[in-house]
Amino acid sequence: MITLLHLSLLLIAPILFLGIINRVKALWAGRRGAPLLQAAFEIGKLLRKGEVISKTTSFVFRLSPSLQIAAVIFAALLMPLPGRPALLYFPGDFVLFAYALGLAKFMLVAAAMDTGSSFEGMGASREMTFSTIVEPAFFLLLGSLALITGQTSFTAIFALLNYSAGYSVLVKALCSISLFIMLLVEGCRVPVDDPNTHLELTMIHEVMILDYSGPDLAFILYASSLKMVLIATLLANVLIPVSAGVAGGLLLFAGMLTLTAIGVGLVESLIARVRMTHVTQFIFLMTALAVTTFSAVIFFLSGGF
Amino acid sequence: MMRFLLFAVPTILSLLVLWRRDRLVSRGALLGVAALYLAAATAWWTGWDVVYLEGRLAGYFTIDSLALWFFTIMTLVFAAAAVYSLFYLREHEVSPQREAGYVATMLLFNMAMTGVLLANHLALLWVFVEATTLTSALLIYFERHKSSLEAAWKYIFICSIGITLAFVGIIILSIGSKSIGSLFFADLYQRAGEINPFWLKMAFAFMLVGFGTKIGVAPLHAWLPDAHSEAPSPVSALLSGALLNSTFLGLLRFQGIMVRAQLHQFANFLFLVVGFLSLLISAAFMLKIKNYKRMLAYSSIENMGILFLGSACGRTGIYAALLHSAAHSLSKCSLFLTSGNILHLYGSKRVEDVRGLLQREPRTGWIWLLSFLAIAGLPPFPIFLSKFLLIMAFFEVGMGWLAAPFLLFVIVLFFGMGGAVFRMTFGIAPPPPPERGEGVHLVIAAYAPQMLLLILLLAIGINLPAKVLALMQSAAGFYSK
Amino acid sequence: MKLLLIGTVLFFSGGILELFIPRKQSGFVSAAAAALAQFFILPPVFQALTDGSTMSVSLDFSLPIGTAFLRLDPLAAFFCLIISIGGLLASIYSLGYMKMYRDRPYSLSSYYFFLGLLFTAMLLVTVVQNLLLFMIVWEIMSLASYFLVIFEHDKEEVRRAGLYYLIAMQIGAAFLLTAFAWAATLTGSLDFTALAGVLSMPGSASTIIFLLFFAGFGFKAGFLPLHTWLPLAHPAAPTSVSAVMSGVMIKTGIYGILRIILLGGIPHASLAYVIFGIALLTGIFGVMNAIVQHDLKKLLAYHSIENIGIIGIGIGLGMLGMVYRQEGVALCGLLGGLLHVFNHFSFKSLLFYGAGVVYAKTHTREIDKLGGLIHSLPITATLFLVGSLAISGMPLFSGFISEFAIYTGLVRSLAPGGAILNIAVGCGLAGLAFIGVMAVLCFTKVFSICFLGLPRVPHQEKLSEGSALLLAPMVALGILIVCIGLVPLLVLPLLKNVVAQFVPGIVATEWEQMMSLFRRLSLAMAVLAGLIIFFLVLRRLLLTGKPVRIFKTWGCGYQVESSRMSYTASSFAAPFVHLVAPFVPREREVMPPQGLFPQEARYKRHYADFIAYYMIDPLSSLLSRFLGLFTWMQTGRTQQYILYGLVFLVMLLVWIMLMPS
Amino acid sequence: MSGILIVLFGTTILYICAASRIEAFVKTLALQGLLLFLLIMIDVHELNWLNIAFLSLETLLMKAIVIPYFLLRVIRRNEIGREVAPDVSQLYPLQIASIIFIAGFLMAYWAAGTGMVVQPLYFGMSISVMMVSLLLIVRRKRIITHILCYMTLENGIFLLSLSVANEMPLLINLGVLLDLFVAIYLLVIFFNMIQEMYDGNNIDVLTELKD
Repeated sequence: MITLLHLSLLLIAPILFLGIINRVKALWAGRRGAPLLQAAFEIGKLLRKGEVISKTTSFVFRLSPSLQIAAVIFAALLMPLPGRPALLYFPGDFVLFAYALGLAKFMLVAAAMDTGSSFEGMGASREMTFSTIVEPAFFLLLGSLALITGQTSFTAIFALLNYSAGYSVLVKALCSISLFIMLLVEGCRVPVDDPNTHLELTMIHEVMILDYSGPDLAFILYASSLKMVLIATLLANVLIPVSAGVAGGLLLFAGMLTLTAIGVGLVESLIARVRMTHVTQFIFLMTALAVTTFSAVIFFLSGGF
Repeated sequence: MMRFLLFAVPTILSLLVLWRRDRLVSRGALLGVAALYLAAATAWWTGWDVVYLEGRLAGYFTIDSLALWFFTIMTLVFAAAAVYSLFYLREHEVSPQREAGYVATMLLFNMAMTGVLLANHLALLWVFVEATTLTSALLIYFERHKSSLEAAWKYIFICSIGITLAFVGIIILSIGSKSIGSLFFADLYQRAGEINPFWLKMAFAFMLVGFGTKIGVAPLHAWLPDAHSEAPSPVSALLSGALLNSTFLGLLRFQGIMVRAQLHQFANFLFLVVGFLSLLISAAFMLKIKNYKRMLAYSSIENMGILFLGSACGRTGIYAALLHSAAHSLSKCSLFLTSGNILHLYGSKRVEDVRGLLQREPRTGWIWLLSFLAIAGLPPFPIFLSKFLLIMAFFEVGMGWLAAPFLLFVIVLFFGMGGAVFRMTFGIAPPPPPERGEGVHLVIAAYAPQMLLLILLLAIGINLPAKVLALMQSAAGFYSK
Repeated sequence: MKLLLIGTVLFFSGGILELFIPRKQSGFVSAAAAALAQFFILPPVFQALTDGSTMSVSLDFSLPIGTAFLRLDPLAAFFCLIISIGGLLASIYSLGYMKMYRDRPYSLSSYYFFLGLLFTAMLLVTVVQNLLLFMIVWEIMSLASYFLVIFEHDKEEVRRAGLYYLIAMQIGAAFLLTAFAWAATLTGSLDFTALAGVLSMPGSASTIIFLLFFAGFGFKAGFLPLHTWLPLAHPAAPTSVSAVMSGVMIKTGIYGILRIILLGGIPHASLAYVIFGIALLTGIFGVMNAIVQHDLKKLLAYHSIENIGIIGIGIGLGMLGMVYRQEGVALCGLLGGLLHVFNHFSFKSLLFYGAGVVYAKTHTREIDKLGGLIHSLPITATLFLVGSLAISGMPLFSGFISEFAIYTGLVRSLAPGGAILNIAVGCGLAGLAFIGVMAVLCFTKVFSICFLGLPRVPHQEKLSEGSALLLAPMVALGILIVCIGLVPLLVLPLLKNVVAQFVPGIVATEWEQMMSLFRRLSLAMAVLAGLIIFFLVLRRLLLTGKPVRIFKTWGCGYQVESSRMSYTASSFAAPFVHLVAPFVPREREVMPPQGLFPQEARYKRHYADFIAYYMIDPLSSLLSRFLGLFTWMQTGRTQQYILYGLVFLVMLLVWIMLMPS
Repeated sequence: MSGILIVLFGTTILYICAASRIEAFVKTLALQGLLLFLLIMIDVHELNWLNIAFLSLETLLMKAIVIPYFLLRVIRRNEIGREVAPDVSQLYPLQIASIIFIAGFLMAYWAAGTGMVVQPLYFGMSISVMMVSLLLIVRRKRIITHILCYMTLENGIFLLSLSVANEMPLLINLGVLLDLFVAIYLLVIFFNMIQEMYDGNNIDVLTELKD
């Protein structure tokens, strides 16, 4: 029962997450904005449609969306909620988490290149370049968490994280900031990318899926927003104390997701998109934070304070 | 008796050959002497109990295990060269008169080398070394080019001066050893303690310079590339495979005196210096080599250097040096003979004129390649073993760091020589030069000797027969005081 | 053990027989011999792997070799397994691949001869336990591979690459020779068992010897900075040979390092860190250079360097575990390293074979001249995709399993205290992630540019798929990769005894824990696979009865679609290369347009190897300049020659005079 | 008495350094032969008459008469007049030679200190004569001169060998004979082959082979 709740929470979240972000942006811009479930309507519509497929493409193009959504949902299975173990956990599962997302990315890029369009190639190469910076930082973050807690699986790490010593406040702060940056990068939001730009030259994620339509597009839309939700969930896991208990935990979790969504929306409304050449610096910010976190942890553990 | 034959038969036969001037006689004599020497070697191998006969040296010529070792090498090389000479003489349409001269000189040269090996009297050894110079000079000049004359002149002039200095060394030694009053190695070894060390050092210095010139180690090597590259290929094989070794034996015997006089530190130091100098020089020239016969000559310098290094590093070193001398002579002989084939096929000694040997004449190509691998010390060829033993010897005498420069030079040489050999062997062959039509074919005499030598090398390299081992060990025994 | 030797001899005799077989039928005999050899080699190998027994036989050589022991312990058996299977696949693939050389002036018989010789030598390398004999077979292995590399010997660059390779091998052998000779003088014995005593000696000698060994074997394996021969030799060799060299042969270097560790343990704790660090750098360096390459085989060669780095990370981690007495960590590290040895063999061979098919069909290795091949070579493309996913460590494929094991080890070794260790492990985590994601970048690039999109060169659309002989080995490898990826427990038990040799203290529980972890993992894999299938079915259901139109790619307003406009490999890699520019020295040749009506203009750019560019080349030119200082000597003037002697003599005399007697 | 002769012998080589005419060189060689003969007569006692006869034959007959005579004839026939090196001044060799001589004397007396069994003068002088003649070979350009220098080198060695002539005459005879043989051999090669193959007999023609 509770497991079902857990799963459904994670699976519904993406819809609302998008909704909230857009709503926040609309409000900030002084419009009323689309209903919260707008994403659901769109996806439903797409699922009912047929497809247009480029003639240069191969089976890779057709396979890719299903693989992406499968991989991301699989990653979701590895994700614990505050006070709730993940549906599937074992030592080192975060490696699998990261690599499952990597698989999704591999298929996304391959499909984009399959169309032979130069714009999609552009987006693909940028996507890959950025993730070369994000990935090590992510592993360093989880490494430092594992180092504090002495645990090696998401569930255990987050279960213990909040019992450990006072410095974990600092660690948590650093972690959550860099996770938020990661959210922006992986979700292709401002300031890295602008999901509703119309100039292909500056697009990253959107340009890669230009040739998709129908169910495939639906899969991709859902997968990408679920990916954001997963990172947001990590954020929540870092911040929310376990002591809240199961029900409280879940409530706090929902609140936390909403807050993150609002944050994203605010960032999109307040900050301008960075120039493509400066994006890497922005992402390096996350790497720097991760390194700081790790070295701080080591410093503390070897009898710092 | 046999020793007597070894000297008498070549002399008589050479006279006969010069008198008759008939192809058949000459070639018969050549092969006959080769057969005789092989017979002698086998007889000694089988009959003799190979022990180091230090005590029993008697008469002016004796065969101890050290001598037997080098004698065997010389015999093999000579036999190979003799067989190859048949091909050489045939292909160069040599007149019967000159052929007779060639054979006669060859026989005398061989006899002289035998004298160097078997002599156990210092002065006698010296006389025979001089004799080898005089006879081999004629052979170097055999082809009657300007260049061969130049090579012969440099060879004979420089080497004669060297030999003369060696004579000074002998005199100084006899000054220092007046109390002994004999130049028999036996006496010198037994009463080495009585020799005045100062004079002994002096004598050694002169000996080193004198014989070193003949052995062709740096910095006394300068004549060697010319002589070895200008001589007819079988002669080059003899010079490089047999002559260098036999002179080296003389120096080795002299070092025996140094060891017994407790002066081996001094001798070893000089040997190391000379050895590394040779490696350095040959490496320097090997990197920009243009002429493949000169390339072989430089590699001889290198290997002589290795012999010196070995004989400077105690028993294991000597052991390595002996093995190396045999391996080097056989492989180098095969290389020089094969270079004769290549010269015949392409009509040029320049490396860049030779291409696609494997394609043009696979047999020659493979022999050339394998002999190179043999000289470069790749397993399973024996030079690999000797190099390993040498490095062990370095470590045994507590100078392991010497392995670093040694291996460095060895690899540089491998690079230089390998580059040349591979570009000659592989690739697509150019059309044969017009003056020699398509009809270039090699008779069996042109590659059978090399093949046999290579098989022999493989046999040694994979599994040294116990007998050979015993001989080497007893030969190395001269070093222990 | 006798069986194994029989199998070894079979490989060789197959090669020998090939020498007497006409050109048209060449190859079948050696393939048959290889197939037959499996029956002799695999049983003892599996026996050794399963019950951890050690078989040995002694051969009596005369001195200086003396008695030589041939031992087949689990470690040797593991590598024998790879070599033997690799041999079979290679000889089958060669059958199909060498067809294209039939009418060219190359000697196929000698090719097969040296192939057989190579495999014989490699098998012997793993079992020989005598210093000198080991060196002999080791050198024979290098030599045989050299002759295979210069198969197309009429090309200048091939010959140069071959010589470079041979020299590199000689330098490596020189290190080993020195180490062996030193050890032999210290112990007076040539048997491997004597090494244990040497390496466990107190004092610096043991450390130096260990480092000598590492350098010697590192040359073969291709660790930084000894790797420079790999990117030269692999493109030069025929693809079937490159596959063998990078899939199988460089692993003998890994074997050597493992053997030394097994024999002598780790003389000094810092060595573990040294190897760990070098391996990390090797991995990052390899993949970083792979990304900038345009030559398909050169790129794969750099990926071999990367994977050697990953293997090295595993081994280094194992060494750390051994040093700090953490059995679990050592277990994970060694397990990951060994498994990655096997995986790299499988997917790298697969990738090279795929590249071989591409080369055989298109006769080019330039990635930017390929494109859209997936339509003409569907099977090859699919298998290449499998290989790419595996080498990028994507879940569901074998590469992930070994990297997962290493990750687990890294995370487990994180422990409070021991700041140095933690820092090292942190670098390891970040570095391994970096390597992994760069590999993804590189292989999305390779696969997409070569096989997807539009053909860049005319008439690449109508190519015929490779022959069955070419595809069979690839299919086999592909199946192997997926099986290991889904059910790692198929192979892991085979590794138990190998690891147990290194960590005798590995208690059953540790191993059981590990296995249960992998059981969970394969369960997860099953879930993932299930999800994928579910969504594929879902998609099909959704699309049934719906219109699916085939139309041209959305050109963002441009109506002409041409391959000239689509992204190239260079442009795909450009943003990343911009990030790492200082580490990839680039060499340009520019020919700007000239005159009022420029006839032609050219711009060519290629990336040099950092190490070769800044380290190897300067050193070698320095050496040759030093040696050049002596080449004035041979002037041809007799007098000068005599002067040398005179000076030498005078110096000697003066020295003797001044020497205190 | 013998000391004077030895010094005289030394001065001859100094003269050779200075002389530039081949004929003068040859005549000096003859003089050296004579001096060596006298030295034997004076110094060598405890030899049987056979050895004495043999040694004197070599020195007096060969070194002092036959070879010089033969040489002079050939030289006159082929008009080999001067040493061809007008650019090379004869000063330096002379100075260097004298320095070598001083070194030789010093060596002799220093060695005398080490209680050795040979007359020091023999040793020092012969060593210096050897060095000087090697030096001359390096300096001079004509092949014929090289051969002549080689013969002076032999004379120097002969001088040294006289110091042990009493102990091992056989060795001495052997050495001298062989050296003479080599000298003649060289001369033959020179006059028969080099002369006819190369027009000039300057050593510089023999520098084709090089790297």
